[in-house]
Amino acid sequence: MPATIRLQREPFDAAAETAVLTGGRTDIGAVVAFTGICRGAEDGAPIAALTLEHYPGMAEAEIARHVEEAQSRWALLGVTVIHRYGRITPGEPIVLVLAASSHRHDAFAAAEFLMDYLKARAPFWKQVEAAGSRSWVEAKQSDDSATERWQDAKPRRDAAE
Amino acid sequence: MPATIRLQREPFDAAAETAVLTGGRTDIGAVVAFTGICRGAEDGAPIAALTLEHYPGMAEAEIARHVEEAQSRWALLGVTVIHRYGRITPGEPIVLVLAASSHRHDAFAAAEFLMDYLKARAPFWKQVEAAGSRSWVEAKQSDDSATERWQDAKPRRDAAE
Amino acid sequence: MTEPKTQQVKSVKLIYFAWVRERVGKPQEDIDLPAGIATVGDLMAWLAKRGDEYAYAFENPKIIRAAIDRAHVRPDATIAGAREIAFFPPMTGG
Amino acid sequence: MTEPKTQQVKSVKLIYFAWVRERVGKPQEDIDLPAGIATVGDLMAWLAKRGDEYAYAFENPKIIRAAIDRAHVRPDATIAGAREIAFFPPMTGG
Repeated sequence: MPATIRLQREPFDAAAETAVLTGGRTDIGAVVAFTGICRGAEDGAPIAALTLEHYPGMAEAEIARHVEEAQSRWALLGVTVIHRYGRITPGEPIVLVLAASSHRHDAFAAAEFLMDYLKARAPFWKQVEAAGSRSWVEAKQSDDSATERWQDAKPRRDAAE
Repeated sequence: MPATIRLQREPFDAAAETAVLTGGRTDIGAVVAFTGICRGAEDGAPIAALTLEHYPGMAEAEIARHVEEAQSRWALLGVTVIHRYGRITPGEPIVLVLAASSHRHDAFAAAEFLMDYLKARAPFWKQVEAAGSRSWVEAKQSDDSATERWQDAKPRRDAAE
Repeated sequence: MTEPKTQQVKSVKLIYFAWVRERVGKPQEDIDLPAGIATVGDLMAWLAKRGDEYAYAFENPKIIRAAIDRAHVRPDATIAGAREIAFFPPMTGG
Repeated sequence: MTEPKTQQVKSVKLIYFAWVRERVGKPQEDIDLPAGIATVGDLMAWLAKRGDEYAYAFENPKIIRAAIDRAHVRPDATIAGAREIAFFPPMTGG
């Protein structure tokens, strides 16, 4: 199953990535695309930008591990994960997850699983730039909880298609 | 909250629709885009095309009702639903659901809820054209089950953000 | 003292979709509802007796869905006041 | 008959990210691991005694995450055989 994993400074083109994933194929019935976008405020205070730091080598490996996990849990026909690093201003995209399947439930579940894991396990750190000062974004307990819910969940392949 | 609901014969441009939904805004942190695509085979047998019939007037009203339901359940910042009718060949898109929110869980839940309802409740009927013959697609019990799971679910706004 | 009952002839638009439409042989029609037809289920039973094409379309009313004035209803829904009643197979959109 | 123990000096690469990197004041360094440091937790306790910047970085080891050779590990993970050990705050990607 084709999987594209990329870390890059540059913005990405979700439509072009979707075309790469689905082009020339007639077995895909469902594509879920998640785009994470830099918001203009963090906890109510306006921000100028986010700077994303990452652990080169480990970030790719962690994402690849979770893509394989998703492939083993759901009947996927294609996965793309693109995560940006560097300085990103409000309104710009940060992360793209595409999951393609014959049927919608597998595509939805895989995309949400991958996003939950990216949030809690992929080695990226966000620094907020606001009014001339910089501060690190604190991890949310809710992101850990979101990850935990997948650990006991039985594979959804058995669920309604 | 802006909602776009459209029924049309023509293909749609998911990227352009996403740009309309998010353009110039910095409050949106997550966009989930679901695209349903015409597959080249139905139950293992190759098909030439699908023809979608719909109930004009009722289809729009049913979709609008469920968009309102989604808006009341989750903190959405924008919703788009586009459903095609007429003749659609394998590889072509059939349906697009976009859900935008500050946070990913609301966007994922709303998009999946809307797709489950479109499958089971929106008045569309698919006819398969294969090897010169035509037949109507039978509804799947699993699509009714997928809809039922939302009926007892408590609103996810209370869940981890 | 009983008043003579006036015959209530009520006209309603029927619409058919997918294989219900194909079997009936027309997409829609206006009919005069006879007395004694109270529910959607009654209407399907009455329609089934109107001819072979209707008998075929409504031979298994349990699998036919209905809408009154563009909202889904169950077979026991009353049709009083309805202007448009639609019959169709289970939906297969999305 | 006991053999004399040879001193095992093992070099390992340490990498720091986000505010751990800022507090330590460098992105990475190679260190010679002293004897008696068996786990990631031991290593953090030892690092915290290397100077004010390390004491600051590791003042609350419970909130610091670690990876050995690019895989997440818990504080009780053994560091035997590690070539690269990274310390960082909880992740905030996605």
